[in-house]
Amino acid sequence: MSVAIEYYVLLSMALFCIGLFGILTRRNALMFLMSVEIMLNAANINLIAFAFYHGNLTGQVFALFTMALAAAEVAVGLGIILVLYRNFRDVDVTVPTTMRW
Amino acid sequence: MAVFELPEWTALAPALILVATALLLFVFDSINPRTSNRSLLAGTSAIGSLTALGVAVWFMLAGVGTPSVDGGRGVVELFGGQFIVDQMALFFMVVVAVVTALVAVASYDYMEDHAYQAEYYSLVMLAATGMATMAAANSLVTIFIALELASLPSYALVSILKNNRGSVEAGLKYFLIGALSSAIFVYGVSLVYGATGHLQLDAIAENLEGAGEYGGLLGLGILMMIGGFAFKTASVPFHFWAPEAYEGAPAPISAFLSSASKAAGFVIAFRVFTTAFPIEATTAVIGIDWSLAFVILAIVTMTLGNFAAATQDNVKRMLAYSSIGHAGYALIGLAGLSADGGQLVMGAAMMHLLVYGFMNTGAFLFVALAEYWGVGRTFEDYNGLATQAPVACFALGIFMFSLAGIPPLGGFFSKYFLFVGAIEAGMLVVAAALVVNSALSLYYYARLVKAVWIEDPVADRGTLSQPTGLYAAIVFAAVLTVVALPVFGPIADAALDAAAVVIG
Amino acid sequence: MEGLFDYAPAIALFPLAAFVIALAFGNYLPKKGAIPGIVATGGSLALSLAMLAAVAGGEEGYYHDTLYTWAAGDAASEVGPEGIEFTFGILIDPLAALMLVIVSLISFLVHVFSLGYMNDEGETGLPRYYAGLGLFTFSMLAFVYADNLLMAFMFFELVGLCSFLLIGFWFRTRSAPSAAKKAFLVTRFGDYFFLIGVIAIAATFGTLQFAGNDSFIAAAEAAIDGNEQLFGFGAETWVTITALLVLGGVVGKSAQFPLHTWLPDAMEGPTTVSALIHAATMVAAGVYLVARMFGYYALSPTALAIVAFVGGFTALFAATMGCVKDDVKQVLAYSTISQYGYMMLGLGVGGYVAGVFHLMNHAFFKALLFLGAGAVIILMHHEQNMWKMGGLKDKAPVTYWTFVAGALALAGIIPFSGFWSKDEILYDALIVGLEEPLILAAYAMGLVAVFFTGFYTFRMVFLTFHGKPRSEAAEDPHGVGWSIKLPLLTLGVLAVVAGIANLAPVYKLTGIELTFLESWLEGGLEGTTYVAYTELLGDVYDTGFIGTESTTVLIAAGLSLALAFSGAGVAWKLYNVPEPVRHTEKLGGAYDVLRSNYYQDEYQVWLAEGLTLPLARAADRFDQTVIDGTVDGVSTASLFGSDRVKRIQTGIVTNYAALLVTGFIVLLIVLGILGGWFV
Amino acid sequence: MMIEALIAVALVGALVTFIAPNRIAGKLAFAISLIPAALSLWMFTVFDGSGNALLDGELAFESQMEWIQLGDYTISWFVGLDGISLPLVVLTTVLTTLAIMSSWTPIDDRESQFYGLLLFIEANLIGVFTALDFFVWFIFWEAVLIPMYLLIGVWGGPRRKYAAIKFFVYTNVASLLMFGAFITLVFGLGDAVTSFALPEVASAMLDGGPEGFLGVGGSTLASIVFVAMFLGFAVKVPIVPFHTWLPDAHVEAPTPASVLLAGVLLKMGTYALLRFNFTMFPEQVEAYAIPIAAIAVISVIYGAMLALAQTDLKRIVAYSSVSSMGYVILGLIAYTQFGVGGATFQMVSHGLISGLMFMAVGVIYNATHTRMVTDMSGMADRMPVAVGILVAGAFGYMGLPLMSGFFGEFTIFFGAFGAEQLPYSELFTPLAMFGIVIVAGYLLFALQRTVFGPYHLETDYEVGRAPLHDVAPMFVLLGIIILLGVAPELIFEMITDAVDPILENGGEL
Repeated sequence: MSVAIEYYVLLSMALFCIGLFGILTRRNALMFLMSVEIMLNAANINLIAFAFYHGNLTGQVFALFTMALAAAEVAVGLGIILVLYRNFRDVDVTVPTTMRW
Repeated sequence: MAVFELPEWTALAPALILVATALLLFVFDSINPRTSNRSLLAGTSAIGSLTALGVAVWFMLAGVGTPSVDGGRGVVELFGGQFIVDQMALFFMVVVAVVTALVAVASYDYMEDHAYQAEYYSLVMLAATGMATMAAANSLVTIFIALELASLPSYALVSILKNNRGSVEAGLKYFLIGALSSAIFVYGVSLVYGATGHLQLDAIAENLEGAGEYGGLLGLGILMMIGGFAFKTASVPFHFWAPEAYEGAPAPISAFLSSASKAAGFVIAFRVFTTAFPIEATTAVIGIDWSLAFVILAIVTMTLGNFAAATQDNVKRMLAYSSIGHAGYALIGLAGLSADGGQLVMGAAMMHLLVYGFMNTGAFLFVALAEYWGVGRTFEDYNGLATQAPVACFALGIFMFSLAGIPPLGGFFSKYFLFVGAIEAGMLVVAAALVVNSALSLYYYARLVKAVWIEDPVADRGTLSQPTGLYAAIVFAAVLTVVALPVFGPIADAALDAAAVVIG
Repeated sequence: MEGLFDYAPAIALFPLAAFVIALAFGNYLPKKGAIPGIVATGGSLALSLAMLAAVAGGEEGYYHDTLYTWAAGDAASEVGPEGIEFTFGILIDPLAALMLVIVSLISFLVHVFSLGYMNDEGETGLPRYYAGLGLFTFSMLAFVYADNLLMAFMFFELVGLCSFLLIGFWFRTRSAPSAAKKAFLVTRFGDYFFLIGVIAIAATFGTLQFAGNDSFIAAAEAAIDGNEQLFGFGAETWVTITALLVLGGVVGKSAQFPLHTWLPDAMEGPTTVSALIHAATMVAAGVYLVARMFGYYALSPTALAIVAFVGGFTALFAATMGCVKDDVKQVLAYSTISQYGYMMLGLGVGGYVAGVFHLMNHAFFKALLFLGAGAVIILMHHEQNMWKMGGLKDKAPVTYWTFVAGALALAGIIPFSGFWSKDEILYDALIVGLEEPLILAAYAMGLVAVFFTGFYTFRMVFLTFHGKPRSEAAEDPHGVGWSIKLPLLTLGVLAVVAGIANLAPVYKLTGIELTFLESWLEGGLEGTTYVAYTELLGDVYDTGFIGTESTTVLIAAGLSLALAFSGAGVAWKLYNVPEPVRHTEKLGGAYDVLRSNYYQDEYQVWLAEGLTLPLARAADRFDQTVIDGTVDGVSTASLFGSDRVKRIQTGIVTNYAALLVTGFIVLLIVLGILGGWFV
Repeated sequence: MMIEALIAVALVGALVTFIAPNRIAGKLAFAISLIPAALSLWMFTVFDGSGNALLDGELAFESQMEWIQLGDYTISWFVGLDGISLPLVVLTTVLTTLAIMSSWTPIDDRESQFYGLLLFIEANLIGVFTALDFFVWFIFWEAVLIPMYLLIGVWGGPRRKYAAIKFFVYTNVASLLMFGAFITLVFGLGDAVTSFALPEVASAMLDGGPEGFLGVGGSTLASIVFVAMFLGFAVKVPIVPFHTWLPDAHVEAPTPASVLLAGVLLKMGTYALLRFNFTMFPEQVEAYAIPIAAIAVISVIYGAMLALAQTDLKRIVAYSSVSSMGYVILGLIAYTQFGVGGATFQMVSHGLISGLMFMAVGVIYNATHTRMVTDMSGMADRMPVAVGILVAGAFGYMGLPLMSGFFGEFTIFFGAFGAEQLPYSELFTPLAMFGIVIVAGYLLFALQRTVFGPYHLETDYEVGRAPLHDVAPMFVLLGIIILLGVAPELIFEMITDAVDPILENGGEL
């Protein structure tokens, strides 16, 4: 009747890894943020797929919450990237290294 | 005590009071965003958090959350088990409220020149609300929401000094690692949900057996959730944000994050792992005792934290690493859980987090005071401060020795009870690591004491003012740290009872 | 008379009081503390004489009482009672009574002499001096009538302290403190063995009493009779071992070879101190101790033989060194060592009476000689080199004649006191030696030493008093007062007549009962009398005669007299000339050896400074580098590790993410493998 | 409640002194310290306890109160005195009073803090010697570290920071080891104990011992714990090779801190050894007799040899403490009444004598500002009284009869020589006794070079007579030393009374 649950999980895992790859390779703060969003959405896929699989709505509801929170997170994140740019004249996340060791 | 006359939802009163305070501050903010009536703002925050503290203590004394068999009023479950108010929840609400109150009072002076005061205080109160909610959250949904409610304002608070590169950098790093961690956490949640079909903790526990075929999936999910907690508690390997965030953030915020936020991180870890993943049942499914993960994390975390702290030049950064080290100590509370108990070790971890709330906050507030004075940030800059500010330095001595676990200070009992717990749980390796780390920590804590009390002052630094708020907060924290020792009986009782209830 | 014994503690306590008074108030007193000292020692002397009379006149003939329990407790001894009590008690038997008189008399005379020697010479620090003398007298007297070995040891140590303090009296010089240190250290080395002996005896027999039925001597006898095993040894072997351990203290204190080196150096102290401590009394403590526990030594032939041999060897050894000394006090010091060697020889061959007799005589004549030397030093304006003296005979007749009396006694010229006792010792040694080759060797050494004794004694007399003055000081000597002459005269008389106390040869030849001392020592507690010792010795030594007893007596006396005279004669020939010269070059290489005291000092100093000190420094270096280095190394390594660990935090947030993920994956792999998730 | 009063007076006194003006702090602290001193002396006279505190003895001034319930275990405030602890408490109070007086001259900076810390130490030391619950005891045990760290660190010599941190960390690590071992033991005892009260643990230990823990069998566990605790205490004592913190701490510490450090702090280690290892583990004591005796002998001889190599007066006395503590260990391992009793006596005696020595060295330092043997000679010429006492103290250290040191050493040697518990005791004892020769060697060397000889001083200071308040404490100490040397039964009787029950369980009585 439908796609087996394993494929959803594989998809979400692939998405998660893509996001992770982005985080590890991208130096632009915005790209970093977007990669995180991809990872969150990977989780959302899981949640919805499993909700379907288990036959309860909990997962779907949670996915909604996740989306809302992701939005809030992006809002805060953009704010921080803004002040980052103001202070460092760049949105490269590897630039601010005044504190280390 | 008229608890029963109140509706059940009032059991969340401490958190509600905190959120109400936050909203009140928003009202102030919207009326006059540039208000510099610091007394009103800090006062409101302090009163709000103290009220929350009072209510939480009152609830504890009144027996809310104490099982009826022990003569209490029973654990309060709200919203279909999404929230639970038991002794552990109240215990951690106390921790959060105390720290918040101290931070609010200290910020009165520290944030003196800040433009948007009300916004700052309301963010603090919102974060506190998040942490208090974490203490009571009993479902992965509420946990995640509370976590984010605590985290998002924290990101903003860390980078609130918008023209300070350190603050911004700290905020950025905190945020990026935080976002990554919460993504991992949510993914973990989704896997757990996939394996069990539930997000409510008790329900997860009940459906563990059904997850048999997804053992690996569940294990991965659990591990990813551990990642989320590790981020919140600044444990290895999710600790990377901590040194920078604590160093760059305004010192009261560092105190807030390293004490309250860490405690909140632990309370959800405690709750999730005791309620949702009881060891025996979980081990049957995932094939391995998850406490092993915490054993590894505890050892690595305390070792890394203490070793990295030992040679720091910057006091605040030293405290940051020490905070990581203490996360490692508290992790013993989870590492020591076993099928046949662990009440002692977990209770000890809770005691430690409480006392840590006083002493670590106090220590960071001293740094705040030093930053307020503008004496500099390194150990050398602190040299000989005792001759000019004996009271504050006396308090600093108390915080340092207490952090090192030297009697007659509060930190002694909690640290040694952890030690006792580790031995009881048979974790001799952890106990040995504790000994080694404790020795090292003695070195760097003593180093700070040496700087302020033993070294001669560097160049003339002029007279140092005595900001009322900071002083009051520091002295209060010091008094709490000292008094904690003689009154440790009730503290231990509360923590152990709380642990007993959760562990069941 | 018996009630008098209740006052016995006062004998020692008088000088203690003098010590306290002199120390606390000496500076404010006329004569700076001398008066209390004289009064106290006078009181002690009077009481001692009374004790002597009481012992002589009493029915029991002794006094033994435990005064005070120092400590008591349970201790399992090898044989003997379960518990042990360490007590202070007084034992006044004939031997102790005699010694009390000697000590208090000489101490009294020295105090008087000090008025002239110290006060009149304007010394500073006199309260310290008199306090030292008082403390010494107290300790010595308490040692003498101690009724147990531990108490004896304690006061034995205390006299060592006083010796240290008094030798170092002139502490502002470099030599005196060094000599004081050496004296204490060397004797301490001996006392180390002594203390082991005390402890071993206490642990073996559960008692340390000298006399009575519960004495360790009686217990040891019983153990030997019962063939007990003590600490894994046969009883007799163990008694020998412990006796030799105690002998360590004796050898140290009585300056016997090889621990004699401190005594010549001790002459750095005031001459009065040398007279009192380093000639007449303290040095005698060792020999006295052997006499005190003679019953114990008598149980072990080996121990006795060793005592005898050490004594004989020391007698000769020291006498030879005395022959080449230039300093009058050095000569006397070596002669003291030598004479104590005789006493040890006497006791070792079982001549208990002879040994005690010589102890008494020596105390008189050696104190006399030292005080005489002190008088000479005053005469000579503090010059001690004999080569700068000469011709004092006419200028100081009292000093001269008393000194000569002492010298004759020392050289063993009949009929002066020294002859009688020394002859008796040699006779006792001879009769035993005829049966025991080792003892014969000891006897031979003692006999040869007689020649050297005669030689150095008269070399000293002639160089000092005869001939022409060889320095300005000698031409114009400083006068001496009554406080100096009085003690000299007293001791001079004693040196001449004391021999009457025991004219054993006369008795042996004629049968006339002139052996007063022998019969005196026959009294006392059962087991500590001469009679008891004689019985014991019967088992130990066989004796033989050359011909009959009388011929043996005559041969022995004749030999020693002849040697003494020839020694004196050689000295007469060489040095009784107006302008004596050194004859040392004739000795050739032997001179260097003698002059250097057989390199005894050198090797002992080497042991201390050449061996122990470098060893200590090596230990220190080891401690600093290896042991402490390990401690510091742990800290350094930790801090180095710390420095490495914190480098993980690179400051670049992308690295953090990578490390975070890596860490997470590592954890995942570990747990996954353990949990079997990847299967 | 007398013990609480003692501690409270000292604690409150510490606080009062801390906020008092510098000018009067010294006198004020002295006055305050007289109260516990007098109180403890009064307790000494009315002492009516008997037996051993851990072994069903009659405690004097006992008081007990529940404090914390930790799982199945109760932690109680539990204090009391027996014949072992009382002399040490009196030693503490008296020595503190005298140390305070001896600080008047050398301490001229931040006085109120200094004296406050001294009183704080006193409170903790009293606690260590009176506490009978492990946690209470451990609190006091560890709390001593803070004031001592600061005393060394703030008022110490040139290398004070190094010395202070070394002392602090080293002894703390040892304490952690010991703590862990003891807790393991308590868990190993299983249901037999329900509290950390030492008497309870002791009786459980003697009543069959541990049943095992973490798969380790009972007797093995007991052995491991015994060794671990011994090592833990060995640092505090200190026993070679864990002694290297001591000379550094002593040399750098200000004189009064040295007095307390050598006088009382070192006794914490030996006291704890007696209370824990030698009371609770008779079988292990027997099993490990030879290695422990060997360590004791090595400590004596090696410590003495190290002292011989030093040229700093304080270092000499410091190393000699290592040596003296070796005697104490030897006495303990003898496990006879005289051995253990003598060891306890020696703790008191060494406290007095080393205190006296440090004070005397301190007085010389005050005047000359140097402690190097090579820098001075002939001090007796300028400060006869102080030097006289120094010489007396030195002879006390060498074990001169009629001073307390001799009694302690003699009883230890006697107790050890015939000890049946200890194989080869008749060899170990003479070996250790050789220490009395070496001690004479280095002390006499030092005396000869510093106080005797012609007057000479390398530093530019005018040396005069020491003030009365410098000399008076030394007189008092000397008086006590002689009193105890002449009449040791004053405390030896109560000590043996408390020691006997220990030996009934395993030693030789």
